[in-house]
Amino acid sequence: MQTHDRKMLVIIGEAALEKSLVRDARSFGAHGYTIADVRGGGERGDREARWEADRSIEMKMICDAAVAEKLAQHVLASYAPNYALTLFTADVGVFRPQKF
Amino acid sequence: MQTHDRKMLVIIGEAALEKSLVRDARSFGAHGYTIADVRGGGERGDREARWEADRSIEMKMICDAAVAEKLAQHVLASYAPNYALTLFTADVGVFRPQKF
Amino acid sequence: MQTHDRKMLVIIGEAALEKSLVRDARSFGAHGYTIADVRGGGERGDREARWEADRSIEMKMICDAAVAEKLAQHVLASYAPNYALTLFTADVGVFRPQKF
Amino acid sequence: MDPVVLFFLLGLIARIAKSDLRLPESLYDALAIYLLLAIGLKGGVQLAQQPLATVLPQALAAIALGACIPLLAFPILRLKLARADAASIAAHYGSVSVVTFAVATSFLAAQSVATESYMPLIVALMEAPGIVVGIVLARTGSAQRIAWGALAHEVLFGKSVLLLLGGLAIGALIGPEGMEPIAPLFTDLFKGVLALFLLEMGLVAGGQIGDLKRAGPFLTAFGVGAPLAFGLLGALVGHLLGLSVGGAAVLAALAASASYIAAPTAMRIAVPEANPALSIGVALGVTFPFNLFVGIPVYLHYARWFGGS
Amino acid sequence: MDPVVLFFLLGLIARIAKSDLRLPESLYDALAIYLLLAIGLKGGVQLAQQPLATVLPQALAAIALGACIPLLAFPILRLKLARADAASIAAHYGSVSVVTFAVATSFLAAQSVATESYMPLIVALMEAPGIVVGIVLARTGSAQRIAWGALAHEVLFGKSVLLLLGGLAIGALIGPEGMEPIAPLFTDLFKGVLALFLLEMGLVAGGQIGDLKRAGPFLTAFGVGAPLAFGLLGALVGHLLGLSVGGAAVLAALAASASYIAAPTAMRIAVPEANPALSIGVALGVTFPFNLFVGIPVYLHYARWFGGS
Amino acid sequence: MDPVVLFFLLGLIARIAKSDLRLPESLYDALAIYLLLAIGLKGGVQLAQQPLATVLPQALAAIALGACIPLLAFPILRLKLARADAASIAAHYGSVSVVTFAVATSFLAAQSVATESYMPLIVALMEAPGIVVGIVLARTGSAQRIAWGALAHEVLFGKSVLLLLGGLAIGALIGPEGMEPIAPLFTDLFKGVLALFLLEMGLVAGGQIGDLKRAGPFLTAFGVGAPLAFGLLGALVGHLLGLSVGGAAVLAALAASASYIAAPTAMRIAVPEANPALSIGVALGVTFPFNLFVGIPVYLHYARWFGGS
Ligand SMILES: Nc1ncnc2c1ncn2[C@@H]1O[C@H](COP(=O)(O)O)[C@@H](O)[C@H]1O
Ligand SMILES: Nc1ncnc2c1ncn2[C@@H]1O[C@H](COP(=O)(O)O)[C@@H](O)[C@H]1O
Ligand SMILES: Nc1ncnc2c1ncn2[C@@H]1O[C@H](COP(=O)(O)O)[C@@H](O)[C@H]1O
Ligand code: NA
Ligand code: NA
Ligand code: NA
Repeated sequence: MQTHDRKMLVIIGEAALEKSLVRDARSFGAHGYTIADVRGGGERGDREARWEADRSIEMKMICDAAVAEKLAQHVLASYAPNYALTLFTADVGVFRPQKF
Repeated sequence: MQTHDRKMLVIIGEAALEKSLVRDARSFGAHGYTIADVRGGGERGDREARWEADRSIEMKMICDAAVAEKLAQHVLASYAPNYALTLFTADVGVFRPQKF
Repeated sequence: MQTHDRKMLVIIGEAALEKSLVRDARSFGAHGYTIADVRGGGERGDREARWEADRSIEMKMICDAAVAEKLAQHVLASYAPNYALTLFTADVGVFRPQKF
Repeated sequence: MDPVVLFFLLGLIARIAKSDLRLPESLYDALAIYLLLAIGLKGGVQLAQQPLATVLPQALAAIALGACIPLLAFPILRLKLARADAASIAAHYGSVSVVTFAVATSFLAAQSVATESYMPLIVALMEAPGIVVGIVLARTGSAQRIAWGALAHEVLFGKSVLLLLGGLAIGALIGPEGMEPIAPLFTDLFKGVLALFLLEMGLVAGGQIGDLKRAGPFLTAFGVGAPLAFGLLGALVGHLLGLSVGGAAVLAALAASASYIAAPTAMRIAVPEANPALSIGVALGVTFPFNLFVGIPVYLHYARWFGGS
Repeated sequence: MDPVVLFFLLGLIARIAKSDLRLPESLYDALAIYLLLAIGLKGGVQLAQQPLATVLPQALAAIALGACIPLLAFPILRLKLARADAASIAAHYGSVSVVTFAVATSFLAAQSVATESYMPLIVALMEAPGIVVGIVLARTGSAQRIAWGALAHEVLFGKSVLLLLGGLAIGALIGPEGMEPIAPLFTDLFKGVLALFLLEMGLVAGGQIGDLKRAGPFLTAFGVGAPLAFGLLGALVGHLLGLSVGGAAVLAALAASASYIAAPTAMRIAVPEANPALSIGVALGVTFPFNLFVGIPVYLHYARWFGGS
Repeated sequence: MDPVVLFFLLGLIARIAKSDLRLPESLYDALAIYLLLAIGLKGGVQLAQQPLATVLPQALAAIALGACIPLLAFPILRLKLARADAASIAAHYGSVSVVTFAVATSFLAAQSVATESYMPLIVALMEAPGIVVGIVLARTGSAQRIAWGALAHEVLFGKSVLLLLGGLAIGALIGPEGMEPIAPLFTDLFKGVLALFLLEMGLVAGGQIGDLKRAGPFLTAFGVGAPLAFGLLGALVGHLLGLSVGGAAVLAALAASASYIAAPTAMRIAVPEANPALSIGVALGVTFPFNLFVGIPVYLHYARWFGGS
């Protein structure tokens, strides 16, 4: 069975961004998204998920390269200056190309 | 240290599938699996994980390409028609080739 | 927008290792890490996350290939003989190369 | 109307108003486990004081009632729906809602209407038969076979039946004195926990409104008509069994209620081609609130009517 | 000092000593939901026995007080901080800490000092105004516009306001008799749950010490001086409104307290360029413990002083 | 046998029958935190009424007892097991099970057998010594060094010791009057929460059966023989210390119990080459249920026997 190339854009950041990120993902044309609760640490210190202000999420979207690129650009410009945030992309293969 | 190429098959879907997916993974020859609780949205609407019927899981298996392919085919055929489900593969490198 | 190649090292293992792994990640030069609570199964049996001794975590670090390699080597040598543990790497692209 | 019902309303409003109020998933699970166990325990303590054999006719009748309801619901639902969807919804109505039972019991207590002590046993017995019949209906005339073994396991060891029966058994074994030290948790807090759980149910039910709109007026009408009809049947059966007015009203409420714990899980596995948005939408979005706000007092009327009082 | 405050100390010690003690996230959420709802319910039951119109002047004054505090705090904070940070911290102090309210109320009860029954309503009303003013301060003279619609929604349907007001409404509707069956959960357990929540707050506050050190002496001094000053203002306003000594002390504690539930969430979205480590560090790491250990008795002194007793 | 033990049985049956019943992880954590804190508080309130110095001999003897047990267990375990495994299992038995303590206490209370008020302090003191000795046993004659600093930290600030000692300290400081407002949570609910926790322990223990089968008959026999022997030792020590019959029975139960909160965590870090399936399998799969169903009454017999009554 053949797989089709897509991009997976992964955004790790403050839980406060969840609503906005979901809205953005939809408006930039991602067909879906998946979110997990995570904890972690980076430039902006440790985020241990002990209480509201300290929670982080990891959001992943599978989409075509163009959508991933535009969404990433928007997220970087809108949130990266002020929020704990990590972004990366990876190449993935999907089986149902029309779905993503 | 050299890494060895393997496939990671990732299945995101309804929590009700967990038992079946674990059974399938074993019977198709995956040596292991990892599951996280997630929420998300896609074609079949938003799944916010507020209660039982609304929960989703993300399951990943690292295996050789043949196992990944057969398992994916089975999952697509058995569950995709009736369940909220996303499948993708990615290339990963492992350090202990005999383990996967 | 251009992405820059990095490695993502993913470590899945017993929750008891969390503190040590975070310490190691820092001392080997990873700029950050993200952890999720997971459950799973492998060589060392099923880990269902029902209580303390039964919990697993998935930790991911984005770093350059050299750091990933050294960290992986250390983790394999220190923990793999005695702990339920899975390690793999994947290629990812980041947008802010100085961050990782 | 019981005061705890206002918590449901608060949850419903919060969800419809898109408030960020969200109960943690594990709290939902914990509250559900508590309620099932507490209902079982309370029933068990009372059962202990009564020879079990005397309950047999009522027990069998309850099982039969649960099995009949889907057979009645199915042909009506088939008018508009595919076989799998009709069968799945029928199964939800054949099974029972434990929270509806709890609210009905507490409503009757507030009205000083006595009920038979073994009603929690009836709840446990009525969980499964409707589900089994629903699955059979879905598979009749289809090539797919029913996994009877897995189904039997699900029915006997599913979370809700296990906790209800387990609680009943423990309650019967420990009796009133054994219950005393654990009563502050399992008895005194019951009503408050029920209120919290209804808050959560309101939040969940509020999320079904969208699905319901898509489902259309037929299903919404069914969600109101079915409890009224099955409640009448339940009250009649209760009357014929010689239950007290309170007992008949509870049986009516059980018959009128639709499951949203055991049935959705079971149907998702056994009849995956049924759309869960339809069954959960009508059970939780229409029938559950209807029973809370309107149905329960009506079922007491039914019971009084048959009871001739 | 209330015994429950020792639980805060235990949590603080555990965190500073790097103990592995950690309360599950969902327990934190569950306890917070419980406390908000329980405070609302208790207030509602008491409100039910009193014509609402008589509370209007106090309600308006409380809203005005909450709105004024950031205006007073902002210029002082601007001496050392960027606009966004000063505005965000000001917003935290304009809003209120529900747990500080609970501890103050319980301290006064232990001292047999009566308070007005409608104080929980005042808490709900004082949550939001300070936050709104803080956001306006942050945006004044800036190109960025305020999303008034989203802000209004946040203010009215944010978790804490919704639970407080929801609890108040339910309490008022069900009255004392309706409250009785749910009192074992929502009244009897209140103090114990508050103790557990303070344990968790200690664990969280202990984690702010590092941020605080980085923030420097100015902010630490503010964290002590602000509650003393705003507490005085609150006591004065309470006196002028004709509140009892207990009521004025509670209003002082509310004015002196800084929000760490509603405000951090709201400011993170509305003023993202403000550094949350500063505002949370001072609110939770300095002012919250200061109020628990020192402030609350001081505010009672204030109130007695104005009250002339 | 205490009624709460039936909840353990229900959990065990559910797991063995592969029921989908599963308590949320965070509920497990929350219940454990509650139990530790509640036991500490209760003990602290009673300690407050007694000069601490009088407890010193018993305290030292309990520490010594905890440290000796692994030394006795180790050579027997070495007959069949590798050094690390033998040492790790020995450490589990040297430490104590807080839930076994709670069930024993409640069993004795039901039998109207009085116990010394400071027993919760003894529990806290007996958590760690056995673990430390077990680690030393594992490392004796090995090249690996013990991280004494980390170990001391773990021992003093580990979750269970911290909550027990913290509860004791708070209880002692607030005394009976301070305890009153938080008693509805920490005292009245204790038995019910213990029942729920036992349900969860049953679910966990049921999962150890497979490991146990692999471990073979030697370890299973050890899991029954060890508590009987160490219980006898505990009762003897209690008698020699001049404890009451109840106190000696509790000390016997503590000696006979095996830790499954503190020890597994500590050993996993300090002696990673030990197989946790063995130690947890025997501690939780054999000794814990054995103590619940058989051991505790036996230890009371022991104590009565020594006590000559
Ligand atoms: N190098 C990294 N690898 C994996 N996750 C990271 C990395 N750096 C940051 N993160 C995650 O992204 C969040 C925000 O990062 P930062 O903005 O660097 O504080 C952190 O809390 C981590 O969860
Ligand atoms: N494009 C996507 N990227 C990431 N996750 C997705 C995507 N589409 C769907 N999902 C996830 O897969 C689940 C089922 O998808 P669907 O069958 O499309 O409703 C959703 O609830 C999401 O968690
Ligand atoms: N092939 C695999 N694919 C994905 N996850 C795995 C795999 N093998 C093991 N794991 C995860 O790694 C943990 C430890 O693996 P093991 O040491 O093989 O028992 C398991 O509990 C799983 O969560
Ligand atoms: Na029904
Ligand atoms: Na304030
Ligand atoms: Na022991």
